[in-house]
Amino acid sequence: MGVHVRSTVNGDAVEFTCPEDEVLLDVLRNRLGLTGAKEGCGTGDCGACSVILDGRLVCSCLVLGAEMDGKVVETIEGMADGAKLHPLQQHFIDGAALQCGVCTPGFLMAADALLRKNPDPTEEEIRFGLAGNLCRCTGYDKIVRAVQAAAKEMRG
Amino acid sequence: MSLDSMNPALVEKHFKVIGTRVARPDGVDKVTGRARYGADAAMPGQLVGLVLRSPHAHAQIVKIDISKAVKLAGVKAVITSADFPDHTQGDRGMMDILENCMARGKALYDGHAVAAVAAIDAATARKALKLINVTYKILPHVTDVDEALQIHAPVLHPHIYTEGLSEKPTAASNWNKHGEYGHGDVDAGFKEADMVISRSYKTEQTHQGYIEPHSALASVSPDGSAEMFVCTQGHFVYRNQCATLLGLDANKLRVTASEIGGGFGGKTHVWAEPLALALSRKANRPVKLTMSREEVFRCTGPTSSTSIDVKIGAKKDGTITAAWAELRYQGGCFPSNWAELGAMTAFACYDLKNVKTVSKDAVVNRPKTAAYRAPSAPMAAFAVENTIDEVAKAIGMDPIDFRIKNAAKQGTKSSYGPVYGPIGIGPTLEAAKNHPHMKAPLGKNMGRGMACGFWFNFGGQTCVDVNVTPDGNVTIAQGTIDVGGSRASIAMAVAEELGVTYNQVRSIIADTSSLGHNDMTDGSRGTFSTSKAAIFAARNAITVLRDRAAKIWEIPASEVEWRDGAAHAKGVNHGNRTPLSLKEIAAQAGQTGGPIAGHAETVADNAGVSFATHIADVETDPETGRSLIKRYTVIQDAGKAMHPSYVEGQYQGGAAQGIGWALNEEYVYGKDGRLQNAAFLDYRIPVCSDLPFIDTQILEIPNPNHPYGVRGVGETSIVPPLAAVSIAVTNATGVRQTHIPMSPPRVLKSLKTKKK
Amino acid sequence: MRYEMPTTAKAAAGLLAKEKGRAFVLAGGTDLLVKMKAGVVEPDLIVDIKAIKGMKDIKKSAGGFVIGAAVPCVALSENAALTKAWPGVVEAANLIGSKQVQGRCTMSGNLCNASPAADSVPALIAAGAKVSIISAKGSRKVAVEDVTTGVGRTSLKKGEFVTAIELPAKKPKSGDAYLRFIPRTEMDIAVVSCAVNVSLDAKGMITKARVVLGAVAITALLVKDAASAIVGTKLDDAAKAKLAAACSAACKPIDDKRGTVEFRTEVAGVLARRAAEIAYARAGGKQ
Amino acid sequence: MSDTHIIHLWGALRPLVGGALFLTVKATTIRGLFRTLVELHPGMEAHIKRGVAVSIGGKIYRDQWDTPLPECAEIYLLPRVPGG
Repeated sequence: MGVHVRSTVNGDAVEFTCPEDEVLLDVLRNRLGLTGAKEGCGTGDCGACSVILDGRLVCSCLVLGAEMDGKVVETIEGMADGAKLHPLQQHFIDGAALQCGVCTPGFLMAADALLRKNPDPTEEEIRFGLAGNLCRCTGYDKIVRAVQAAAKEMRG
Repeated sequence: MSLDSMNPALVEKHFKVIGTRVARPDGVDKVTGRARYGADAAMPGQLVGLVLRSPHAHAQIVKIDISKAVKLAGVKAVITSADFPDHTQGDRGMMDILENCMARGKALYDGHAVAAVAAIDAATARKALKLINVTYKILPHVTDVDEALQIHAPVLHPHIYTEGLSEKPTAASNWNKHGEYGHGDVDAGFKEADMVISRSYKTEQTHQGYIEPHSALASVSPDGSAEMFVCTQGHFVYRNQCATLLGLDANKLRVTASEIGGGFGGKTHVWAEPLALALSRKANRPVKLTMSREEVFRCTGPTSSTSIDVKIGAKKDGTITAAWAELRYQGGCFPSNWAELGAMTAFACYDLKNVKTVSKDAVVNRPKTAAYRAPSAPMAAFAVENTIDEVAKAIGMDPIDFRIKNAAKQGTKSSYGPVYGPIGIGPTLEAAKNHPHMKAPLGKNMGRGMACGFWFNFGGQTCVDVNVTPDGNVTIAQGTIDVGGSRASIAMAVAEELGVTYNQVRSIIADTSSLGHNDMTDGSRGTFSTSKAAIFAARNAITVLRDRAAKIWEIPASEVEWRDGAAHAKGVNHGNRTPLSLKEIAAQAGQTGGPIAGHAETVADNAGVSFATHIADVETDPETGRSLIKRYTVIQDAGKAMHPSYVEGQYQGGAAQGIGWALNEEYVYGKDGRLQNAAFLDYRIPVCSDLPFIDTQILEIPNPNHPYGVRGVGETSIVPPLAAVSIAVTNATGVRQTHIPMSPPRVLKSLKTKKK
Repeated sequence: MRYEMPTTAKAAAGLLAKEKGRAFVLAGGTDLLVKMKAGVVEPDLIVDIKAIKGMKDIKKSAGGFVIGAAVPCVALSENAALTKAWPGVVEAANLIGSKQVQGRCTMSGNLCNASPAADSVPALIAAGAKVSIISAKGSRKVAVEDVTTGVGRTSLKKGEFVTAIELPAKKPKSGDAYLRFIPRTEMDIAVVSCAVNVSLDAKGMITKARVVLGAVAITALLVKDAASAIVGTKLDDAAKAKLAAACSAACKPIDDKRGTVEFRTEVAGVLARRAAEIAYARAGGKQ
Repeated sequence: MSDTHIIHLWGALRPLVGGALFLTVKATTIRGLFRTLVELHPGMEAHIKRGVAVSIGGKIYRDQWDTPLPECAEIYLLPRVPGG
């Protein structure tokens, strides 16, 4: 029993065997030791498990590990360039865009996906772009501002 | 100088670190995915724990047959209430907690735990749950607070006789507590009034909605020692409660707090933690028990649903002559005093000659409720502030002027009894009146509402260790959980006190075996009380540092003073010595008496009450009843804002939660007593596109009860939004909104009454 | 449970036909995996169709658009020609769930999940879309409105699965629109929804219309009376009022956690009117 | 100097003392106050164990039982408030 899978996670070739019904989130967390993606709901309603799969933002709780063969996955653990934080990460810290921080990895992945597609989003585009990620602490104010600040910096 | 005596001069002092916006020490870990939350840890050989829960709202548990589950390969333990002998020694409150963790004889709500398993993996554990055969005898149930108080309602507990009545009731009922507050003569007051308004209000049950589900990783050894890694607002409290419930010695149960993914009161009680420990003890292996989101909604502690009647009378000149309210709150399936708290807070913003509140607390077949950020106050404020608004309009006065005229002030006898010292409601109202938001034009279908809120705040037991490292840096061990950035604030306080930079100071959350007892992070006490203890600990460390410098210089310690991060010799004989820095003293610690540290324990009583005023602009679609928040402003007194960004964050977060509650969040129970919407899909917390930027105005009126003038800020911000938003919708639609949440079907229906 | 990822539609159909237990097709998986998580379904076989050639393609021809069954909804909005021709359909598909869900979910899945509240289904019916269905025995085409037969039930037989959705070519002077009501601004399931597709003559008179309601009955409702109410008009106020009344009259909703009968019935008419205004403007050349 | 204080009771405590709104108690600290209250009204013990806060001149004390009761201070007993 189990599916043998080869994929690329944060640039590293990985191999794992997982049960057919195991979701990518559990593969990342329990088999690959990447616990940055969180399970807030398990049903695609909170975005805390967001990762980028073949260039598209997805909830890793709604993808099977079995589907990962040959796929490229980006997670929060691969966002910084070594010791240098991604501008989004730096602005989240500087702008106090996190309180408890459990939604933060998902927000950062979603914001990253948004800015890749739209480097100069309006406030409304940011708010709708991040609507799949729930935050209960901040009221989103400082999150939106941090994304605006990072986008500005990234546009140079 | 006694450590407890406050120096008012400090409040005025010029701070170097306090008030800046430094980066939090856990920031990098949290943006890189390194931070470890409840479900992120693992122990060698750990099992997966899962809980079997009652599908019935109220049922006798006739029999639980676990024999098939026990025999399933891979199952290592199955537990029921039989595995929890009563160690509570007659403590009814602890017994209720135990019974809530695992049903004893009766399931009291949909989701009540009846058994739990530990197995080698989740699939096996799920199979095992299906093999447990529970025979229920279904009993009639009640989930509505007003129905529960009816004389013919099904009674949950035969031992509950209403407390607080002058005559003991002759029969058990769901009405567990009666309370009364107030002063003066309300009947006489209403006779004096030119205008009297009476209204009834309802609010539905909401959940704290933290994004991280509860998770505990427990390991109990055969020798009785145990450890647990858990997300909690108070690991010492969890340690104490779990030790009591399982009959363990507290010193042998070491609890390490994970990073916590939100709590807001929902992680102040144990739920699954005793089950994880009991499973581990029985299986003799570590057990990880993580709740699903559905379990979080069905089986943890949401807040009360309520039913409130308010009556307020006023003269044409705007003087309130009398105010009365009856507040009925359900506390879930065990006794509580949430209505009583609501009764205390209801009129706390106002200076009233005649005031009376009556509270009725009830039990219903819903989960045991927990605190939710200023518990009970938002619902009471919703009912009272709407009535205030209506009275003001009825006598033709601007609602904000009406509030200013009647606002409580220093010397006012509060509606809950005591006379106020200096308080901040007046300044928040004046700031609101002068805020540009109040003068901004409104668009079509828009309305503006403003409302006030009050919360007590408290301090509690706290201790802090400050240690100087041999290289001259500083570590802090604090025992209060950091939910929103308090490690940064605590390090700022110690840096300020020692006169060193923020980067030289680092704070961590110590485990329960490394520090004395600390109360939970609740009641807006985290930063207030921990910074107080940290300041005292730093002062104790300074005493040691002065002593060490004196030894190095071979002069009396009384001739050494500490300023700007260094010891300075004072007096004519020593004045020319070069100051000794923290680093230089630390380097010689071994030769001057050993490690350098300061420790302090405090009970931070007299935290000081807190007030806020909020302004909301709402657009309501008259054809669909949907309301959108277009602009929102929070004005609140923070005392001294240690880290302004985090204070703003508390204001914004509380407002957002209150907005969600006002518009869409609610527990929906079916006729069968089962929760219909135990998921984020249909329990609708605000998403990013639902909200505008939330403007904040921090008033810094120094709190005389803290060395730096700090006041707790975490909770009050959730008190006014239900009222402010509902008054805004009322103004947008022309129909008084009396039922929270103002979901579109409810609002559209209310508009029908207008057309008629 | 077995997981199979065949590379031909024939092989997929064969796997589905042969399976004695419960077999499910996996495209985006955003409904299936949620049901598995809740324990509502326990598949014996999952057939992932994403490796089958053409399943992830959007093909444009003179006859219209062929959208492979595994095309994620977000890809629809990235196709400029499709977005120009069928803005209502593309908007509907991109209202499903979050950005994360849109990166996975498919219109075919939305259809076959057979929820009365499916967002893309009313828009597809209004557009006159058809689905291609394949089985080991061959293939067939049916109108979208003939696929869903009840809550969670479709007319697909064992061994059949949808390979593509076909949208007709856009007619000149026509336009479509889809609106749904949700309490929040995002992340909700439609409480009630409406799709409208209209064609105009040179003078701006509506010559053809299709009006479809969602979430007010066990399946999406194609409301002929509503279409009749606006055909032959320039969508004046009287026509809009008749349209709204016809839509409200057609509703057969339920009371549930998301809304009441009264609310759904009333708001169906409101949405129909608003969606018709958008569709009419689009047909007239306004975006 | 007088160590006799008027102690105001909240509604739920009044039935325990025959309906009185306040009591006159001799005590110099919160601890002494609670000791005396239990001696006079044993029914109070359960409440005090569960948690009673004391407002002294408007300042609310929950834990610090050695807090002195100043002369002429306004003293209220209040429920111990939980927080979120």
